[in-house]
Amino acid sequence: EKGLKADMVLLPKFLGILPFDQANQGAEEAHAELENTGAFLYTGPTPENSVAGQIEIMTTSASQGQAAVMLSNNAGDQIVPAANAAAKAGTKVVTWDSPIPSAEGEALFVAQVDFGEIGVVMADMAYSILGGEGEFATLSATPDAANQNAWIEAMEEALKGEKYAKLKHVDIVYGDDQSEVSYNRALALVDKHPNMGLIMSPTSVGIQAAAKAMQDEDLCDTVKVSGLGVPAEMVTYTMNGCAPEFALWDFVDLGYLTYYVSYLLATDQMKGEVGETFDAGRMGTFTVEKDPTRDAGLRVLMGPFTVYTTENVEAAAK
Amino acid sequence: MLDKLVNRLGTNFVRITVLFLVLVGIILFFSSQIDNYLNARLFNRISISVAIIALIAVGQAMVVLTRNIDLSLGSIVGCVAYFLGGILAAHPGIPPLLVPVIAMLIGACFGAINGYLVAYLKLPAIIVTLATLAIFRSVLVESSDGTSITTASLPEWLIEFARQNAFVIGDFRVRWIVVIALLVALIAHIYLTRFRAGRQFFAVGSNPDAAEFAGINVRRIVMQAFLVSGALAGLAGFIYLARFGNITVVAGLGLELKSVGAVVVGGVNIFGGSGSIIGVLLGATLIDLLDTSLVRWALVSEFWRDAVLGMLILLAVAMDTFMSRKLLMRRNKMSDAELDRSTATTAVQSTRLVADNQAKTP
Amino acid sequence: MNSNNFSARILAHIMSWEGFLFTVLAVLIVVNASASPFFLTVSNQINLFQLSIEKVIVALVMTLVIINGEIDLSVASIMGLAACAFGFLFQSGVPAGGAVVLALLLGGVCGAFNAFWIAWVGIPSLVVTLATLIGFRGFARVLVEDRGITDFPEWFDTLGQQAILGPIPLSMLIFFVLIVVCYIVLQRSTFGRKLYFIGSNRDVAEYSGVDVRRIKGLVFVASGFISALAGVLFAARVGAVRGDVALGFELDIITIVLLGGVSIFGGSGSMTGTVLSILIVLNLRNGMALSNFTGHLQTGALGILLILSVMVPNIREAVARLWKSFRATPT
Amino acid sequence: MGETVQTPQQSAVHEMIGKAVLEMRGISKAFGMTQALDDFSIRLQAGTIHALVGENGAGKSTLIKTMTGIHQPDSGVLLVDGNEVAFHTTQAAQVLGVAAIYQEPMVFPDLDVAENIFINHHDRPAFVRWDETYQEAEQIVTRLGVNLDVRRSASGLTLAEQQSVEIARAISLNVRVLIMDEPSSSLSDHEVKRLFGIARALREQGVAVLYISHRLEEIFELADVVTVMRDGQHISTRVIAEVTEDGLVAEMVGRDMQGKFNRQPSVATDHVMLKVSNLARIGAFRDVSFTVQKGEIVCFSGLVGAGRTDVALALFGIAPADSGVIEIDGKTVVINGPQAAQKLGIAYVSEDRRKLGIAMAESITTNITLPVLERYCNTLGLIDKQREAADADRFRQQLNIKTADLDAEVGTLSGGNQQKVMLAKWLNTNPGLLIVDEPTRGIDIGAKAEVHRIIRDLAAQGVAVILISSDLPEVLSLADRVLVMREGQLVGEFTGEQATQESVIQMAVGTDRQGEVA
Ligand SMILES: Nc1ncnc2c1ncn2[C@@H]1O[C@H](COP(=O)(O)OP(=O)(O)OP(=O)(O)O)[C@@H](O)[C@H]1O
Ligand SMILES: Nc1ncnc2c1ncn2[C@@H]1O[C@H](COP(=O)(O)OP(=O)(O)OP(=O)(O)O)[C@@H](O)[C@H]1O
Ligand SMILES: [Mg+2]
Ligand SMILES: [Mg+2]
Repeated sequence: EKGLKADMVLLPKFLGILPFDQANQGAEEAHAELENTGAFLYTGPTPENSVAGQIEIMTTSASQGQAAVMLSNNAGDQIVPAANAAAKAGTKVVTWDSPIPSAEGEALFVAQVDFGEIGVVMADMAYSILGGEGEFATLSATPDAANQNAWIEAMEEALKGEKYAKLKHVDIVYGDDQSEVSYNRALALVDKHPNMGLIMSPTSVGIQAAAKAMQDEDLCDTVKVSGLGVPAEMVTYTMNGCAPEFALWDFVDLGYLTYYVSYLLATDQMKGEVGETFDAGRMGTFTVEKDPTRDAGLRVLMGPFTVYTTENVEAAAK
Repeated sequence: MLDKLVNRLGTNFVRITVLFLVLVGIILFFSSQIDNYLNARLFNRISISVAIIALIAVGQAMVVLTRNIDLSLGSIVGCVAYFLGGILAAHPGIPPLLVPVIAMLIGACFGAINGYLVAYLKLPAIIVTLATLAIFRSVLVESSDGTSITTASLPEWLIEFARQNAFVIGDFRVRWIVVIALLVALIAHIYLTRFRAGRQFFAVGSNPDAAEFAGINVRRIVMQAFLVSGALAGLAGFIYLARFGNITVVAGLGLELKSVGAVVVGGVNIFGGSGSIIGVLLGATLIDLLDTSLVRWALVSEFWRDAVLGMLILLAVAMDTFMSRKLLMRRNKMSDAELDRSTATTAVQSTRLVADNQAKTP
Repeated sequence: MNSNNFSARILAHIMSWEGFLFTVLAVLIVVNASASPFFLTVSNQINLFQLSIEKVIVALVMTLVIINGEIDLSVASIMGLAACAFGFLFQSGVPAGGAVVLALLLGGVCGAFNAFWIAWVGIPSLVVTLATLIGFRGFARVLVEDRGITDFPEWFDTLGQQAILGPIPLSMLIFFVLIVVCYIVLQRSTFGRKLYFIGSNRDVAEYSGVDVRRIKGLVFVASGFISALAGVLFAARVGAVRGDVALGFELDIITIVLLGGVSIFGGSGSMTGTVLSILIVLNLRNGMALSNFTGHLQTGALGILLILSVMVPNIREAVARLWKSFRATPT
Repeated sequence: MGETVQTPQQSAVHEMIGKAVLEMRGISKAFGMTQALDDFSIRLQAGTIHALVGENGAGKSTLIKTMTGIHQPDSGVLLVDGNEVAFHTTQAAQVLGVAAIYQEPMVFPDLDVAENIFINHHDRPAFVRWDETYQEAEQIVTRLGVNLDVRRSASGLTLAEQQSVEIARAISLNVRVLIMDEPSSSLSDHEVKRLFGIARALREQGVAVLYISHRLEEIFELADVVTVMRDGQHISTRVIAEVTEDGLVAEMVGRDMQGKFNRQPSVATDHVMLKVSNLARIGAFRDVSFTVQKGEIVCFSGLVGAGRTDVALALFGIAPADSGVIEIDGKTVVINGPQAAQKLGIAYVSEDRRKLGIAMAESITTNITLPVLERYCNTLGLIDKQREAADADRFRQQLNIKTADLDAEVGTLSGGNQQKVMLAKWLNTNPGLLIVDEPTRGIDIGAKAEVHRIIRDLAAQGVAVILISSDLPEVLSLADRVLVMREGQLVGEFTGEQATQESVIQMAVGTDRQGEVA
């Protein structure tokens, strides 16, 4: 049912990077579509103050009596007390992109894709790029980035499989989601592992910086780059062969779906229980399920996964 | 003999030699730890990654020499990189040679704001730039509303420029970026050592009151310092844009502390009045070398890097302090106590004099 | 004439640093109260403190450090290290109580480490603490690597999150007690007096038989210890630790102190100033957050306020000049 | 008595010397409550040495700071060559050839001596040629007759050495008006003589010299014209021939001073307070042995840089000796720091007021109580501010420190009053052995006499006093014994009666340097 009133907040890890901006577009779209008479607010902390900032915004949202907070959690379990307080105050906390590990205080988690699946996809991309055999290393965001850690773990899990026996995951370094650090780390990896054929970077900043670095050093034919990236940022490198394959889900859709779920929860049109199904506008019907990737917590699985190559990247970049 | 030499070439020479020795020591150490470490590739890597921080550090040094500090540099680099990117995306047609000029102009504008507040309104630099660090960054974020500059949107020549070599000797590739940085450093060095106007930077930092009394235009000098550091940050922003292509609002975050680090490790007195550009270059190189080498060092895990880095920086500074003290003592034939006396005196005096100025201003 | 003098005195009062801060604070509170219905609620007033309680606690000791003519950039890293040390010890089986004690001690040790290089070796504190800013954070990272540690005992989380005295939680209580302690130390004790003298002229203090090294040392140990305390309180408040606990807090903390009118060159400043500026910062942040101005807008506003505050003398001068000319012109 | 007293002789002077290079008319300047300058007028003529005298706080330094653009006057006009000018910066003054040597030496510790001299010479090319710079610096320094390595960095120069650098800077500019604010205060006799030589030379070149000093004998030796000021007001301007010392003093203090420098009988007891044997510190002094009795005043005389301060610093534990024995009250003691020294009842009044003496930014009271703070603690261990204030006030009266407010920053006091505050601070420790280093440097006759009185009283109370002074009349009037140092060694000893200016200087300079003195 449309047109009900629910003030809602979309709270990304921090402001200023493309994926979150796209999620905002999706949410805006849903906001208009659902004719929510309440206010919709896209607000976030500064990158250097992300954790404290998210906690602060969560807390103030509670005292403001917001109906729902849509959180891409960057604070790990440090957000739990604030989230619990919000829940107690009647604010629905819906996480997207990155969940609350312990799931405490969280109504449910809108998962872009199955985290286990991400691991497999990354392993597969490595497999195909390296031709089934060779060394590769990972360039992650910060050591504390919960979902990057989860995905890398999932990937290593996947790598145990027969198929990947000849793939060697030699190293993990962190680029702190900053261009220059990631760039230098990528080069350091090249020097450190002369036989490395691929840098896998499950973060949009990292993959782009790594690709740029390989390109600038004319290493693209010896060291490929792959991981999770935004087509608009990666298109050049995919076309010139530095990053032949990379994957991502659609952040606009993620924002859209998240808004839908949150709206339904906030307006009590949905309880948020296992097995509950609901209909999310243009994206069709979804089911609430128990989150298999965490000990506790519910999730709505969005999917699917798009793997971008020379074929489809240009279209997506538009 | 040594005394004569030291005496002739002065404190800076002492500092620089010491730093250089430390640097060599580190290189030797790592080449014993990491196989195929000491080669042209190392040079290429370090030279490029130092280029940006070196530019900023030179600017920072100019400011610190006048007993001020510029903590807003990181934000300036970010702003320039971002806005320049925006401009280029909008008007790809701008003649390449004009672009760095524009960058420096934008940077200089930011510098002018700091300079005006510090030099003419006599506000303490550390407070002003701490504030502008935040203000400039928020200007960037608010004006960008979260969107980022992507490589695709930039003119081809810019991306190319970042990877063009000025010249190549064997495996040693010298990028234009590096040449620019070195040129800037050279100019700054000559200006500071050979021109009276440059020497007055030292005078002002050494004893502002005396500078005032001696008829030096302190305000102009301080203003100059901030303009230069702003402009150089702008240039750095240009290179940053060319090099990393994709610019988010976090661009340049933390560069201010890095630059201060390079400057102090480079033996510039944080209370102003003494230091040298060569030292600053060495300082910047030293930190960058440590950082990258530690990533490659198998013995320390990823998680140990910063711990080791911090301690090594401290050691480098400590060694520098010790050795230059000893050499200084031989030079002035002073006893330890006396040296402490004179050095301590000047250091304290410097801070106090400034404090006095603050008191006198109203 | 008489009335002129009177209003002139009022003016002078408003234009003193504390006066300025106080006026700003008053205005802020009024604006906030009228802007948001939630502002004056007890829970919000508590939140207002709780959300940055660790920062403001450290700001109190930082005041001593800066008056002493030094600076400590490593406080946030010590907070992080202490929190992580606590988490690490707890995870490796040390009972939480013991872990807390050890973490605090570690903080003291970090402070002593800074003190050694600064007071005994004689390297400028800006340089030393810049290095330990990196180093201590690094050790925090070594301890927890990429893990997040949580599930602390009930009592620990409760101490951090529940009220223990009326509506007031432990950390706030500590904060208030510390204000009193620091005030007495600074304004009334010989230690504080010597602090000021070292800050305004180290040599004179030394020639007057003040044990400069000892006092500088003590100040940094205190700074380390309190930072550690703040770090542990943070862990208790958020019920979890990670390598990035309190990352980048140092600038906020220093900003608060400087806004309070403590001279960065040492020798002058007061506890009153710092407390006022703490209240201003907290109210500003909270007020802006309630009106949905978050992130950079907040820090930007703080930046502007900081510049304004150091312009007080200039402003006063200008106003005084206006005043003169105004009185000079016969009406 | 606001404006100039126009005596016929004086106008004669003007005829004789010609028109004013620099003139001030009705200048007033106030700092908050204190009216530093009050409708003050003065004319400086080319080729004249014009002396300016007045008590501490009379406004002398303020006057010259307004002449050189550091302070702007509240009212009044400034004329150069008869044209009205306003100096908003010191450059402006320099461009018109007005340069000054300030009371507190102002050098750049990080630059070497040569640069300190040439740092702001706009007539020189913008591009620095080092060898040239050093050569010219050498020339100037030798012209001054001081031996200073021009390549040496200015940090660690003694006050005197700093002073020389400043003079060099001033004369290296082609000045038309040179102002010297108590230049001799940190110089020892034969250096003062050199300074006079320079001043006279400049006069021959037609420079107008304004010379400020508290040492009247210098005025009479050097000056052509003398202006007296009091409380910021102009009292009189006369040709030197027409004034007498007592007359000047009377005008300065507004009353006539009796019995200044006449010796008093020694009150020394035979109880040895301090016994030093073979004290030495490498690079500073060696085999220094002497004793000081309770109630005795022992003066250390010698040239600047002779090592007197270093001996004092060794006794006070700042820069402890490498070898030798120190006995206090017959007990051998180790003094490794000021705290230790204080416990033994030793007090050291530094020669370097601004750097080492008192904290300019702190209040008078707190400065006075600093060394003995613990004494003011109440039962709670907190400072009892009333008791502090009471003591501070006691010293204000005892030493008559000129200030309205004891909580004012010491920095706002005039040089002389600052000196008194520093003295008060150490008297407050009730020392058994008082070491005073150049205690009357830069303080006026009245204050000087008071300081001397205080020192005598202390001696009378049985305090052992070591007085380091470059002011011979002072030494001769106070000393029970005079010890002379040269190049870090004790070279001789006189009893107070034996000692004469000549004999002491002879010994201080050493035969090899006699040539220069004469
Ligand atoms: N910066 C200042 N702020 C406030 N008061 C000042 C300042 N400078 C000087 N004064 C006051 O002005 C008066 C004149 O001081 P000034 O230094 O000119 O005296 P002086 O004649 O040079 O004394 P001395 O012979 O001791 O140097 C003194 O009462 C002093 O307290
Ligand atoms: N304040 C100071 N700072 C640094 N070095 C000093 C200082 N005072 C003295 N020295 C050093 O000690 C040496 C001896 O000077 P000292 O002051 O002991 O002689 P002095 O006879 O006391 O001369 P003065 O008349 O200056 O007191 C000087 O050559 C100088 O190098
Ligand atoms: Mg004076
Ligand atoms: Mg001396």
